Amino acid sequence: MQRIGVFVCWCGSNIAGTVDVEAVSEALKSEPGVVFSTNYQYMCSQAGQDIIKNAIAEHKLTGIVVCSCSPRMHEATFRKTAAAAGLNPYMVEIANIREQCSWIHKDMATGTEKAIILGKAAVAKVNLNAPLTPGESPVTKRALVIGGGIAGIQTALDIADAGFPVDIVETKPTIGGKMAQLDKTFPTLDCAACILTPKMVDVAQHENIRIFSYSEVVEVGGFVGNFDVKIKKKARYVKEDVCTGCGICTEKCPMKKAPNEFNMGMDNRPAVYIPFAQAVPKVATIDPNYCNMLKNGKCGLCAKVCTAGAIDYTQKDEIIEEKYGAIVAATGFNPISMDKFDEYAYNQSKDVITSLEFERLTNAAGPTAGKLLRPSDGEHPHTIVFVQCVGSRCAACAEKGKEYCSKICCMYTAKHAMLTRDKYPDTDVYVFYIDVRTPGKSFDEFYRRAVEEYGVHYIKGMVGKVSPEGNKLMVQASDLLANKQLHIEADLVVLAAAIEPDKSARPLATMLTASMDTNDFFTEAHPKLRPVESPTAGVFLSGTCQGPKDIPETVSQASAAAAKVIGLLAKDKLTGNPCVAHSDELMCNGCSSCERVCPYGAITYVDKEFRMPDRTTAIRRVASVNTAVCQGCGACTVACPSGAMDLNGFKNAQIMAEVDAICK
Amino acid sequence: MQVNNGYQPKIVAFCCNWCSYAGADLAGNNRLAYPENVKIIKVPCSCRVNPMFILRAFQRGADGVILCGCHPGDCHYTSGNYYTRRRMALLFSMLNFLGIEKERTRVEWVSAAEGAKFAATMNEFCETVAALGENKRLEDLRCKR
Amino acid sequence: MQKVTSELLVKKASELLENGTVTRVLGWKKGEFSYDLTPAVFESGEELIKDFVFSDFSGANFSKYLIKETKKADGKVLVFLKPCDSYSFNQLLTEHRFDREKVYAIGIPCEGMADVDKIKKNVGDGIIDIISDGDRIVVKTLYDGDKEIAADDVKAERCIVCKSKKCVAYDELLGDNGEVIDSERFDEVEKLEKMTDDERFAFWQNELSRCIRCNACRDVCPACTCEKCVFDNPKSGVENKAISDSFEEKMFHIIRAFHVAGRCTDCGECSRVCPQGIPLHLLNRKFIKDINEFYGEYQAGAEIGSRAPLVNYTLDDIEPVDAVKKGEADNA
Amino acid sequence: MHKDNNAVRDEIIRRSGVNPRKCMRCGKCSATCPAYDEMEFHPHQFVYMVESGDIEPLMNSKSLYQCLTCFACVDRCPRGVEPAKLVEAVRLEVIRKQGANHLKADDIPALVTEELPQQAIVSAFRKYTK
Repeated sequence: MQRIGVFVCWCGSNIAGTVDVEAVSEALKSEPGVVFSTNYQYMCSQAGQDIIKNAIAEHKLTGIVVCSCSPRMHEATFRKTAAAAGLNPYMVEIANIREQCSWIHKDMATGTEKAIILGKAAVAKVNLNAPLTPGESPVTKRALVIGGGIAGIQTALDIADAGFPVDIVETKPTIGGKMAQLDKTFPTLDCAACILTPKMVDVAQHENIRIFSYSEVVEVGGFVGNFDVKIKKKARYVKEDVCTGCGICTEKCPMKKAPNEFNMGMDNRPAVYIPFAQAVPKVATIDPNYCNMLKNGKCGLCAKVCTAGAIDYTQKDEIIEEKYGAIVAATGFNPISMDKFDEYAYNQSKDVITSLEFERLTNAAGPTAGKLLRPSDGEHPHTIVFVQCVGSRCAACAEKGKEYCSKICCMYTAKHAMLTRDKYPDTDVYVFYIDVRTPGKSFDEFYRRAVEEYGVHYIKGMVGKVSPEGNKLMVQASDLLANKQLHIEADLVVLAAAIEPDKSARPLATMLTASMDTNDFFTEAHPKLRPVESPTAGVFLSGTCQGPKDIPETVSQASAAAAKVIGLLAKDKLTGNPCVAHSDELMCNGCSSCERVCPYGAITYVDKEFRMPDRTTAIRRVASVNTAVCQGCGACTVACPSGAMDLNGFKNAQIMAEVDAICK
Repeated sequence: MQVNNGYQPKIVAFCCNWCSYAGADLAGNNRLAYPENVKIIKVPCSCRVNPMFILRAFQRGADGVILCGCHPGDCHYTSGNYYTRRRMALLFSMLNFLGIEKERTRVEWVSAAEGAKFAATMNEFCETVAALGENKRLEDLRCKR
Repeated sequence: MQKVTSELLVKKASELLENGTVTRVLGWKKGEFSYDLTPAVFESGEELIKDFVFSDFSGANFSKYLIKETKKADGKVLVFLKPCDSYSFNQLLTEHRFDREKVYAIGIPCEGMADVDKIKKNVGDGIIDIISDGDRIVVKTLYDGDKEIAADDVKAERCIVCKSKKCVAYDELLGDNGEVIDSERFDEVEKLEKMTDDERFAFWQNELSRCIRCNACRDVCPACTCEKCVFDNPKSGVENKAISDSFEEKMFHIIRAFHVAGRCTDCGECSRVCPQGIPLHLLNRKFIKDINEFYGEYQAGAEIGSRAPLVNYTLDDIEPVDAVKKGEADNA
Repeated sequence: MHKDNNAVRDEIIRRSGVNPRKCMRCGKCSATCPAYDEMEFHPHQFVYMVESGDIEPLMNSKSLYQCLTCFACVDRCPRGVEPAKLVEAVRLEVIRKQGANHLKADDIPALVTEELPQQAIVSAFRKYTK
């Protein structure tokens, strides 16, 4: 039996004005378990807290009920008071007789009666309370960043600068991501490589950062503070620690017909390659799909020319196991496939290109060495049509496009148009838009400059059809403001393709038990207040894997995610919320219902041996709650048909005791 | 609130800790009155409410039970209230199938900012239940005085 | 009259026992009368020949028995699954309730089961034997000699509105597999929905007041497989083993139906075993009907591993207030 | 808004099954229309005019019959608005206004002759009973 103390607060006249506090403390005296009951002017004051502390000591209280303001106000205060007096803080319950009673009722009799009932309910609950101790788990002080684009780079650098080791896992042979492929960046037009590559070098040289390039995460176990991750380092057939990146192998390789991914397939690269000059790590990789030596054992030239002896045709995929305290998803985006957009003739004409291809065409390190030339015949285009919202804001067909706005296209199209007019003033540039969306610092000014200073023709309307005729592209479009249909003879058509999350994001989310929206973007723990965290504890979000965003936004989010990671890794131990779910193994059916409703993936199943009533033993599958991951929502308790799952602090019996007290 | 012959409906309101309980606090802060018949039980999330609690309330003499949670999409635990919505849609439909007046049970989404909505909802729910009269169809006579 | 005969099943089972594929056979065992069959475990060909029966009275669904039987000893258990049993079988696998490796399942076609209570109502007491003969049934009685009735007239309700003739789980299938049937099983629920609250209350008050809390419905139900039922568990707070108030019978049946909602395959065993003839399956069917209407067609057990509607959601599910109103609109 | 025309608008929306509010005014329908130059009111205007209840001018315009029903606009609309179906619905409105053409099921038996292909009856029925 509990020994309960009841403390009724007057809150000056806030409560005492409409509740007879004396009557309340008197009435609660006779409730089961109550051994002491009093009232005081300000229970939360030092003097009030002393009354509580003294009573705990004097009456050997095992539980207390404070009839006062909302628990949202002072529950923490009174829990601390109890703890200071040696009582488990979770033996404290608050009866909210201010917000729920004295403040809304004008009549003293009514208020008093209700306050007594609320007090009784709290007493009934405390009678069933049990001391709770928050679980503690150690924190592995290392972070994993999945994705080595600008988001992953920034996050890794910030965490590493704070003194924690970070590993970056990147599927490509080099970090750098999409930003490395860009030419200039809006709205300042500085060159992407000039601002990105120094950061890449910082990453390479940082003592706290390890890069696993050409690698992928294949398994994630554990939980916040204690993730166990398996990383597959794919065989690149080149010893990473030996290769000097001199590039002789790439020059000598006789197989030069592999499409160059870095240039969007617009030119070819050798079978052994370094994606681009500033790649990090600057190490060659052999593409097993094109290498003659790996395919049929005939060649071996690269091994012969490599003075460092870095080539190793026998290399195998390698699995690395590592422990991490926090994981950051920074898997980025890709432009969507243009295959379903027959109307733009993307698959029919080489001169219909996506914006990312256009970036490569204007990039000094690109296939044309920065000269804007048509992919089909290498001629300089004189009329260029840019089409915005290709596949963005497309609600009609989920297979074709995306319902959301891709956010970055308006600005990069303005950039492309402006740069084209700047370099080639003899070019006519048309931009077809539905809306021009430029919310951002100096963004609208930038777009207006493209129109006003550079003479880009912005036309409100959409392109309906592109048909190749000879070496021209006939563009049929609408001009909504002039109410005309336009027919433009273009040399080049550039499609602002919608962006979508990288395909690796969904399987990764499954491994991380992190949730995703229908578009495969990671969901945030809270869309407004916790935008860089996943609902799964210890998993953080950086960059476009969470939603479309431009570089400045990506970098801010990357740093924000890093700050959250640093906050986590700075702790030696994680203290959990003790109000977590708990499964009674004897009653558990192992049916998986609880696991399926758990938003945090906190429930796993173990096979355990049990003694059966007939003295035999049997192995049964039972649920096990990871208290470090459980957030205590209680969804599992209702999903569980046998009632094996219960929630500490809000046990079935406690809630029913409150119900009973209220309905009496 | 008193309806004819001193009959006072008993209302149990389950409120989630993050939105609706805070909404109720806000109603209090703004001194928005609602009937004293309404007694609130705090739960971490509306999805903590087991149908057994609801039946228990009726058994012990409640005349109406209302569940309040965060608006769909705003759940502190991301998806708890979506489960609540399904469970309660099915439970309430079943109770009605057994002939229990559907007005006695309710789910309302009340955010932490909707103090006025909380008070208005409670006023209206209380009136509705009072108009139905005493809960006879799910009563346990032993629990009645 | 069933298309597969006892003899065929006995032969099949004996073979499997003999060649060591299985060590035990779950089957229907002859009782005092030929029509009161009991579930039993057979361990030899002799036992099978002596007592195994498959007839119009082999209604019992053995899926649930597998939970305990597979744990008892090593070696496989042979189970015969009628189409509706096979759904329960899958549902239990979805819930990881037994080890599939320890079961050898033979799917058998079912022509529908006879309802002994209907026969009794038709013929009266003193039935000593019932013989199926094509679409006729010959009832031998103590007092009135032989009586003949049409098989269709005494078919079990659940078989009249049979939802599927398709075995969805088996290692081996005897005969051809049937199809899922677009049945009229919700008609009765609809009829009740169309009543007023008062009428429905009166209907259920009348039905449920007969409940004697024998727990037969729970004990036979292949979805009620909890290690410990909340109603038997003093810790659950709702423990209650006998009924002393009309509230409790409602509480028991509502909670039972809710606990199996989305998991109930509508096998109809609850109503079959109810000694008081309470149409308990209507409660389960109401949930199934609601689930179909609110969240899209869902048949528990149709496939292993499917996500039950109550442990699932969509962002735009129906609101509870509209769910209750929906019934009302349909009435209008 | 043309309040008086709300009834006509609602009827056209109902008949076509098209929700013109889904239109985001991108103009791709007009960009894609092969009969654009023949039209007084272009596909995007058509959608907008139906949405705002401005239907009278559409009914009186020759544009109504310039639409080839090629469904290019339906195919390419990013929002699934289906302008061609609206055109068809307005055409029907014109036909209905003429009165006599409305076909009832009861009228059919009298029309059936040996020579009349059944398909003709079906398509006439489909057209005049929407």
